[in-house]
Amino acid sequence: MSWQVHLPALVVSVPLLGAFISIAMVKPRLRNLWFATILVATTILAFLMWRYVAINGTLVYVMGGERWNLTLPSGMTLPIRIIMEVDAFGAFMALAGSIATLASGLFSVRFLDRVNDGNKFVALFFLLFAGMLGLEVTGDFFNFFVFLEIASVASFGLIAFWRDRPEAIEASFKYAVLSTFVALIFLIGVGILYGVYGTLNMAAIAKNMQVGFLEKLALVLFIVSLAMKSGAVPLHMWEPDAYGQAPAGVSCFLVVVGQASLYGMFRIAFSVYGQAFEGNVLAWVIIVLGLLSMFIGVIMAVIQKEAKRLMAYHCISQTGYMLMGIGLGLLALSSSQAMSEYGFTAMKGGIFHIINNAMYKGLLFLTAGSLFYATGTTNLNKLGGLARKMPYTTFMFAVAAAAIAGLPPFNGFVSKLLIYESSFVVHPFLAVVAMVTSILTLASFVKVFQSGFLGPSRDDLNNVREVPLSMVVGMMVLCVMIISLSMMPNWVLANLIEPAARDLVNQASYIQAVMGSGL
Amino acid sequence: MMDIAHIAILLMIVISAFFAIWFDNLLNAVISLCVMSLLISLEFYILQAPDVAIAEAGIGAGLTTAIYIMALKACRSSRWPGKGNDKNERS
Amino acid sequence: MINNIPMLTVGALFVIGLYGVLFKRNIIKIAIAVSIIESSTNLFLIVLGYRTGGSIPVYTLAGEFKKMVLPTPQALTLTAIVIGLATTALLLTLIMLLYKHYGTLDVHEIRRLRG
Amino acid sequence: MVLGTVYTGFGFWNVYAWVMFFALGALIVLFLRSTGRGDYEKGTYQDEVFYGGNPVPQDGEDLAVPASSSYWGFTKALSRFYDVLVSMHTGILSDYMGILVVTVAVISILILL
Repeated sequence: MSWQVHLPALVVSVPLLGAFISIAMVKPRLRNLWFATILVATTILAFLMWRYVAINGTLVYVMGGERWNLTLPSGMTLPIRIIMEVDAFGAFMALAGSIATLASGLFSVRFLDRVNDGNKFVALFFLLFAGMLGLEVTGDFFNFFVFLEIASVASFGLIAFWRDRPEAIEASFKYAVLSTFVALIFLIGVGILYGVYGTLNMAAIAKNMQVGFLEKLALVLFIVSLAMKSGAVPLHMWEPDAYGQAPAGVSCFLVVVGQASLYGMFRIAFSVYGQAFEGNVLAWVIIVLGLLSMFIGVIMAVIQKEAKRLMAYHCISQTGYMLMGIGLGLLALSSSQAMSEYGFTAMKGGIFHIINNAMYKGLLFLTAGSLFYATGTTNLNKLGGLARKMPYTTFMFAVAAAAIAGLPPFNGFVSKLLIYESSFVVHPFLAVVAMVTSILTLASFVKVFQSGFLGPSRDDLNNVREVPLSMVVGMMVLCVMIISLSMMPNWVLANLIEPAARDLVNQASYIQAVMGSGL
Repeated sequence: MMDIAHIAILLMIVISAFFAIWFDNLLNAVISLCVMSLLISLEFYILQAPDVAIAEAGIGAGLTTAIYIMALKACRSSRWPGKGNDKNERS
Repeated sequence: MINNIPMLTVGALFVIGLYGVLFKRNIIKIAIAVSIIESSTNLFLIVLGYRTGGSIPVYTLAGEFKKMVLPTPQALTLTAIVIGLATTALLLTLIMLLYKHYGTLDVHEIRRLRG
Repeated sequence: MVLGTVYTGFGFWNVYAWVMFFALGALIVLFLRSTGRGDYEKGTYQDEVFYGGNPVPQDGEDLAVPASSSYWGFTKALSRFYDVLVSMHTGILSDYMGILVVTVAVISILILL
């Protein structure tokens, strides 16, 4: 048995270790070193986990034991232990999430010099990292709830990190109340499933799933709570507040944390319920949530004046693409013909969009952060003519904006193309909404580019200069990722996206990996 | 007999929760919440969960109430200087 | 019949808490309402694991009883109580900071972020 | 040219064709630029901004179009729609909770029935 089977536990425990030790770090330089080391180490672990899963198939890890179940003398087996289950989709999410986190962490290193309690920032950051990765590797409902709460509590702290700004506190408070309520709803759903099946193991529940009234009720609670956590319209109201007020590095990070909730939603919809849930209602609910998120998110973004708030609204609309893409896959789940006709393409688009969004949305938040670092404001009315003073930032912004708007050579275009063409088969209206959203996205980023970077230089911004090197490196990580995703769409689709989509669709293999042929 | 006590406790839980929301005086509301937590821990004991009952009595009734009261005190006295410290200023 | 009364209590607590979150204007009251919903969830989990006539799920204490209540929901509830304490403490910290900045506890006046 | 080609099941798309297209465009731009006038000199009257014959403001702030003015016509035309949307985002926590509860109700009606 190679050490690599312990990877699911390691990716969660290394950031947790980082969190608890970073509180004790006295010297800022040492702390920064520790911060970067743990970030890089976790990213490498996530990469190794992805590679292991790609080679050896679904990885099941049992906490504190060899086997996940207990056989009683009477011959009955009970699933009792805490398990972690990583299939290609989970590993893919963890990889995408940790790359974006690495970039936002590197970006935040210099930001830490400006604050007094940087240790707390680092600790919360790692706690959020551990929570996010935990969501993506766990195979157990209650653990999912615990990691959801770890991530929530850490993100309340990070959003309110500038605690002398009233708006930051306000945003954090609103998010805290909504998120606590939603987590309790999720817990009630877990309780209902436990009451019916007597187990918390996702695969064991999926194996015995008979969809009745109680299971549907639990499903509603799961869908609503995770849709709220990922910021789908009409539950998105906290998101522009929170993303707009958090420190820029954290906003970039919160994007991937939101996607982890999205991961949970798809995991529950596909792997736990799957084909046991008859009818298309669930798929259409997810698709309509996606449509609403896309359109309302972008239409609100056009009129924003604050750069980060505008980007936060875009985050909502990009979430809509993922919901729609994977919702279309869910729609096609019950018939293999529809799956090969449009479902699988739509899912590839949706999953590709997840990694694309993590990269370019993260990069956009980081450029907004460097605007804030350099000028002290992100209000677009007060900016202008920065292209000559901040050439690197301008270049990164242009790349990210072109990618998010889906301009051809960039990666955003590929995933959007896959979604357009497959949604057109289902109903042309879906494709039209997706395209209009894309156009409005371009329009609003042209606005940011025009008023932030172009135009004559202003007197009050005369002594602005380019941000420090570590911030540029943080942005560069994401920029290189965007360009390589754009230049190698084949490789990415074949090696990253397709295994993930296949594992998500294939409910039987998810159950098989844990349960074997037993029970 | 046991059943009647059980039902009485459940009823009192609901009533104290109602009062926790209904009281306008925040201190009374917090004390009502504390009573509710204590009764819930008693209910946990009746439902054969003594360890959870201890945790609920200690954390739910004790610590949480303490935090609430600290928050109430802080909200009465801490304001930015210059804005006045009178608690009757707001309602 | 008697077994359903705890469930009804759970429902009543949830509704009371929901009413508080939706219609109370004081943010400390909203925090109290969230706490009530939390308690209702904890009670729900414990009631879920209860079996009529069951005994404490500790082997040495069970005595000659044949039936035990389910131990897993109790473990879950312990975790949930601790998580609840953490979120309540954070909520109250945020409320204190909000009061410091805004000088009010009225949720209708804490709305600088909109649109 | 299989490399970089994405088949969507309905058509295909090639990234390198586009990159070459852009490179070609860039070459044409460079060519056009090279045919420009050679007698341009920095620091002379040729550098001056033409501002409709008016005196040019010193600070760029007076020249720039503020972000809140961009897409003015678009927002004006859709102002009724925008009024509804903006008034949805009240900033009041209770309203957000209300929307959450209503969403739970709507989705449970859809899924349970």
